[in-house]
Amino acid sequence: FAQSKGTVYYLVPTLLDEFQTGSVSALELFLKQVGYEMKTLNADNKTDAQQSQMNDVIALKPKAIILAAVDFNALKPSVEAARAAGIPVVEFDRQITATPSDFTSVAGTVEIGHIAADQAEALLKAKNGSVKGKILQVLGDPGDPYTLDIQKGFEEKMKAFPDVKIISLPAMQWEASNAGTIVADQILANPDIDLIFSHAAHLSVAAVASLEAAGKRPGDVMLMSSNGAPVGLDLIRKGWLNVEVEQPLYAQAAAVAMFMDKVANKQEIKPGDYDVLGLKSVVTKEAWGPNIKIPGAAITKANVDNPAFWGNQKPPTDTVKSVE
Amino acid sequence: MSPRTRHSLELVLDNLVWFMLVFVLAVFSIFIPNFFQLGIFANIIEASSVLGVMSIGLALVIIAGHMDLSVESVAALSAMAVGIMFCSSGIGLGLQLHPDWLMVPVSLAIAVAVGAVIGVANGFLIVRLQMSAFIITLASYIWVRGLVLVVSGGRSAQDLAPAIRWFGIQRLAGLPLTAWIAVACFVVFSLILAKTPFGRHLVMIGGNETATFRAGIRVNRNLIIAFVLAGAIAGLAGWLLAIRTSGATANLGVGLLFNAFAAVVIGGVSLKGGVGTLPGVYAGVLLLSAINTAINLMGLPANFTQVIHGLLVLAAVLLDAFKQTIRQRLA
Amino acid sequence: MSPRTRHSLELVLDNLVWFMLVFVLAVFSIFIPNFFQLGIFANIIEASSVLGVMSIGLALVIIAGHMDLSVESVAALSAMAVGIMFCSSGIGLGLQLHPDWLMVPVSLAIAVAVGAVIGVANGFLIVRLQMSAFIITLASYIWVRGLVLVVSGGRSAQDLAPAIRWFGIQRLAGLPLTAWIAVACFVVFSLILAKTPFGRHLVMIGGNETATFRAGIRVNRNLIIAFVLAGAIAGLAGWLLAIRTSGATANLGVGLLFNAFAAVVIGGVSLKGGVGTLPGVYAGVLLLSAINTAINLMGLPANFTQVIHGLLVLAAVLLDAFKQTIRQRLA
Amino acid sequence: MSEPLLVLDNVAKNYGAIQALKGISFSIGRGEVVALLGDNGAGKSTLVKIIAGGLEPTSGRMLFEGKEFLAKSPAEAKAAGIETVYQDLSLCTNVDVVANFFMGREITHKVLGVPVLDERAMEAVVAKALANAGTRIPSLRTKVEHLSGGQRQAIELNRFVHWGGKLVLLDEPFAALGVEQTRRGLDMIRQVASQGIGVVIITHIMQQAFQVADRIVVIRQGVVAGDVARNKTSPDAVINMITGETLAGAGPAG
Amino acid sequence: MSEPLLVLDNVAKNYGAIQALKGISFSIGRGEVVALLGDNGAGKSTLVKIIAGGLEPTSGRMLFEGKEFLAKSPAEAKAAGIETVYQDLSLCTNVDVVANFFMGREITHKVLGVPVLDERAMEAVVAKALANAGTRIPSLRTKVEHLSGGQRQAIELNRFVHWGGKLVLLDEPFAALGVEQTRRGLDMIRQVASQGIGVVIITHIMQQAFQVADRIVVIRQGVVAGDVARNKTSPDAVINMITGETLAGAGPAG
Ligand SMILES: Nc1ncnc2c1ncn2[C@@H]1O[C@H](COP(=O)(O)OP(=O)(O)OP(=O)(O)O)[C@@H](O)[C@H]1O
Ligand SMILES: Nc1ncnc2c1ncn2[C@@H]1O[C@H](COP(=O)(O)OP(=O)(O)OP(=O)(O)O)[C@@H](O)[C@H]1O
Ligand SMILES: [Mg+2]
Ligand SMILES: [Mg+2]
Repeated sequence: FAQSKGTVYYLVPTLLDEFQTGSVSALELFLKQVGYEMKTLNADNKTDAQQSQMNDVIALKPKAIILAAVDFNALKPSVEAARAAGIPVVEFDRQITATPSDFTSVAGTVEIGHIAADQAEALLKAKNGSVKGKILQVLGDPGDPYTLDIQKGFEEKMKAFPDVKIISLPAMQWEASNAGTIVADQILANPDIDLIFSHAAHLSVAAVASLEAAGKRPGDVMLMSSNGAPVGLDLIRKGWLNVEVEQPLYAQAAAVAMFMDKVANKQEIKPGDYDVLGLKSVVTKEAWGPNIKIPGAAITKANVDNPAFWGNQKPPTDTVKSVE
Repeated sequence: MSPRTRHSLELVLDNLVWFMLVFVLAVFSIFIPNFFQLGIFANIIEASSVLGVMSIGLALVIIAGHMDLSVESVAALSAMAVGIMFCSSGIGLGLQLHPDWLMVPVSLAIAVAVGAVIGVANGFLIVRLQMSAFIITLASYIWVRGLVLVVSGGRSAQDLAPAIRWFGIQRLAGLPLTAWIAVACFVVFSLILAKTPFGRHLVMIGGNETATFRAGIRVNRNLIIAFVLAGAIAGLAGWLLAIRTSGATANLGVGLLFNAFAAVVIGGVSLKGGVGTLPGVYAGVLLLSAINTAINLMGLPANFTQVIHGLLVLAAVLLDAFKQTIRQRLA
Repeated sequence: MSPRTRHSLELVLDNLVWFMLVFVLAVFSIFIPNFFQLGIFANIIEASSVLGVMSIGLALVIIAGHMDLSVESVAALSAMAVGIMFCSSGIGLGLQLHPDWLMVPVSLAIAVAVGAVIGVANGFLIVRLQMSAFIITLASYIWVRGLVLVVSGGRSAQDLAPAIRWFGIQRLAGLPLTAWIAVACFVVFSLILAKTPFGRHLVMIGGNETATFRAGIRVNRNLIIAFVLAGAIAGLAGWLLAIRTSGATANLGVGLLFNAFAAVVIGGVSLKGGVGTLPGVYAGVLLLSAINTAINLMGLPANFTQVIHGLLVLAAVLLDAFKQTIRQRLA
Repeated sequence: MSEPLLVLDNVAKNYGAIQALKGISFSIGRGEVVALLGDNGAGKSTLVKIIAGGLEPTSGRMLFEGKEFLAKSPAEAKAAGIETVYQDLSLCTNVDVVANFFMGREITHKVLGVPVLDERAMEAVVAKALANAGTRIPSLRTKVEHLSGGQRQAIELNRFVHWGGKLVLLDEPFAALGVEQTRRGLDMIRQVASQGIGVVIITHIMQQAFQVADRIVVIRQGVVAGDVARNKTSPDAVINMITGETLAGAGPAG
Repeated sequence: MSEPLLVLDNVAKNYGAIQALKGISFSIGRGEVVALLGDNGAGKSTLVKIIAGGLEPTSGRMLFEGKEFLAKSPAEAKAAGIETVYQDLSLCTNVDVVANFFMGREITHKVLGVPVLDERAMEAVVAKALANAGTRIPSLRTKVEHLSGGQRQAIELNRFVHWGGKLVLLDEPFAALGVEQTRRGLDMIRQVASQGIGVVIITHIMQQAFQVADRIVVIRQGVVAGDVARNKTSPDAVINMITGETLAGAGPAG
């Protein structure tokens, strides 16, 4: 990667969450490999702040804008404005279906919920013989569509099992100690909780702390969380966490890099199967433009050390190449 | 020193925040690439319109010696109300009115009404039950935002009816109409505060409530009006927010409250009440907006931005500290 | 009415918030399944320890007539400092000291020191430059949280050294040591505020700063001490927070500030300064914590929790309104 | 004299356990100047506040112009024609002299139907009023917080003259006034009274009382200790009424 | 008399454009009582605040006990032995009488090395002081906000006696005091002076001045208009000095 092909802006919704922080470094790494500079703007989970950032960035005329929207669809007008100004927009991690964009690379939050449901099914069966029992679902902020989608996916699949009772409580603003309090209270109110499903690994950390304080040992209560952050993997190694539903951060980022040339030069992206860091991924033409879907994976004690998981903080050594 | 120089100096001090604004803009224009262009200045004003309108209402109650923490949530609720009714996708119901332009007054009325209602609730509890405005409006801040979650189910509405969106797109002298609305609000309320008995009474109530009460001013009535105004104006801010977003999200406007307070205080309004003017507040709003834009353009590592932001706000305020020292000199 | 009944009534009124607490607990115990058990009450106290400690510092500066919005971020920074040093995974460096218990005083010292330093900064700017405490500490609130982002890179640390975690796990009379630490703080600072010249001076400064200045009290010195205390105590709160979550995340403690203010005001501290006692504040803290726990146990749809929370806080406050009316009767 | 302007009938006021007023009864006629004297803490200001609508009496009744009367708020009292100058000055120090003088009664002229403050007209009035009172003030646009004690009291004292009314209550209006200003103030009170306005004036200075009052009412520890026409008594006699014999047991009373 | 206690040499003070003091020069001897008289807005309080360290003079110098002196803060002035009673009372109305009386000088006893307030001891002292002053206060534990104007002033006036010092500045200390309390106050001042303490007292009541003062200093519009021994002048003469001829041009100046 000799001379720079230009600057790309990444609008990240927040940095208070390890997945997002990870995405910044991953995107930066891969884009560099295909010859792009990347600058990042943090919206602090404020939709209106992100809109201002879009307006300002448009004034800077970058090669492209990578947008991880604070709210999936609220940025529609800004996206339209950017593309009207001739700046291609890539949706990263958070899908925008309301308006066309030049490329979309997401794991699919609803799908994460589905995978989680499959795992929960297996865990409960293993523990109670059949799929029944109590699940405490610790959501993120109830105003955040990201957590709501996971909940949607999880619950629509769990509907199949009537004798599974799900208690859902929100950890306001994704704050860890809120999750801790919820677990501490629920474990007393419903001592028969079989599984705790937190929508982010850092919430599981606080949950574990509360369990510990309540005198529980690893394994007494099953835990599961989503997004595959390093903390989650550590908890698996310690035996506290049974499953971590990983979001393929590296692959998602790599995909963006692979197609950046095409996006920047406004060439069309062909549907079909692509190999992204060894993960088989599908590009489809959707109403909102070319869309690559990369399957998420379930991390358990068995495969926890697989370096492909971004949670292991081992960026892939093989460099990505632009798709010709 | 000669009376004239003294006089002009007093003038500068009284409007220091405006000079700060000019100063800051100059500095940014010099040191930040791409900052100095009309588009950016337009952005600064455009981005400040919601915050600006909201700050007006907040400033009014603070000058009257109280405060209203609920404005942020109220704006969000109004935005959500408008969004749900007049958005065509997401959780929007896509309500249609004919002729189209009818949607403008209707949506506006709804937004303002929502705000006014909550303002009445706040005002009543605070004035009649003599509760601390802080705690009452803090509660509102929480439950009103909660209400937004309830009505929206945490989901969002998009595609606001074009007739309403028009205000956000149509430009006049380079600025979208929403910005002009904010400016108009500042002009109107500045006049009300400075030139009408009502405004005068608010200031005096903020200065010495007992005195005004003894003088036969209907303090309670004035205060309730102030809270209703704050709510209604917040509603208007919400309407603008909805236009800007072309819809509404459950956590829309989160964080505006702190900026509004910062703007009001930087603008020279005393939280003890009785002191402050609205033009100053607008300068404060623009100052904060300028800082935000500057940070967006500086392109520094994302996790440093917040520190920078805080320190810049601090710097802006510190400039204000000179005021005191210079005044000392004068005296 | 007879002096004795009057006297006892006065007593009730002066400690109303405690009676409110009892009342609320009773109501919850009756209507919420599983609420009435020792474990839950223990949880309420345990969960309130961080908020409680933080509220002490906040109450001190408010009683002295100022305020400190930075406590939340300060606590987060201290927690992060402790986390980074003494956590063994995540971004933790897993620092080891021998003997193990040495890590307790060291980590505590670090947490408190971090807080104190920021307290000094706040106090100095506010007192020496005579700036509004609100705006200065608002800036700190922003840049300190920013600093957390910078040092953590947005990542988190977990697995706090067992020697430190011990305080969160080891129980005494059913309560974890962290809770006892909070209680101890309240006792100590209540005494300081009520019985020492320093405390007396803070109250009087809050009541009439000019008067105390004229009386030769070193106002500036006292105020700076108050801010340093607020910072240091927030640091302690951060230490407890780190223990509670066995580590630190970048957004740790977000939202605590509003609860702290609510607790302080519900506890009977006037934001105008000069009025309030710490036991009252502790009652306020427990009240909020009880409400939180109740909501966790009610099992209502997630997006309703916030409305309920806001309305319950409001209700709690409204009870307080009776105080006024009854006092009227008495007079 | 015709039926009295204001009749107090056994008015009492408790602050919690403290009985500030134990039952006060006396009356004020039209155009009559009554000097209300009494020791510190006797209850004078409390009584004034009750008449002026700032405080609710614990018991007792009042007749104003023959009709049952109880002002729920100062606004009501003002509406009924009762003007009050309070002991603890009630000025808004954050605004200027003019604004304070016209507090709550601003002169306005309509602009497009909106009432707008007429600063010039107001300033003229204030300038005239203060000139008559012999009070020098650097500028009528200076904030009151920058004025001297006497200057502040002058503003408050001269407000009421401008508004007249039927009954005027003056709680130690001269406490901070200079010699000349006090003299003019006393003259002014006589003029006001001569217009048939009733005046109640509280003071601790005997000559002032004897100079201006028609009748002297003394309150001691919440009860009327004397009510005599000025020309039927002497300063020393009044002073004895004020202090009474109780002073032996001075100092904190339970 | 030996070298004077305090010498003011051409002290001037401007508030922005306003010249409050145009150059004041006079001196106060040990054990001497100086009555500082002057019209409203003459500059008396300003002068007091300058001596007491509350205000910085624009120009001029002061000698205290022969040494160059300029208090940067009230604390410094107090340390030097200057006690002040301000015209606008400076009490913390949110705490009780005792706390106010001992503001900044609380009596404490050590408990484990920590200074702890000795409420009983303090209460006893206050009770005694107020009894001597003849002021009745319902309870020393009532908050000052619940006290009458005179009761408040009594607290403030009696504080200084308790602390003595070398020079005492009293800015209209009797304005709100009752007859008896004022009498006792005047006696007290004489006692204080007899202990060799210098006293400056500001008042608008001639007899008070002539009753207590050794010397009378008159300030008019920021300059010394007269400085005479009491026994060499008369109230009328002094009043003329105070008002001067300028009163023709009364009303808003500047
Ligand atoms: N708000 C209050 N609460 C409790 N007690 C009060 C209150 N206001 C006044 N008092 C008490 O009532 C008594 C009468 O007070 P008031 O102010 O009427 O006295 P006064 O005659 O005006 O005295 P002064 O001549 O000093 O002004 C005093 O003992 C005072 O302590
Ligand atoms: N802080 C201030 N800013 C501006 N002008 C002031 C300030 N304080 C006082 N003045 C002006 O200075 C002059 C003197 O004020 P000062 O209080 O010394 O008068 P005084 O002699 O004490 O009058 P009084 O007998 O009424 O107390 C007055 O004209 C007043 O308006
Ligand atoms: Mg009185
Ligand atoms: Mg004076």
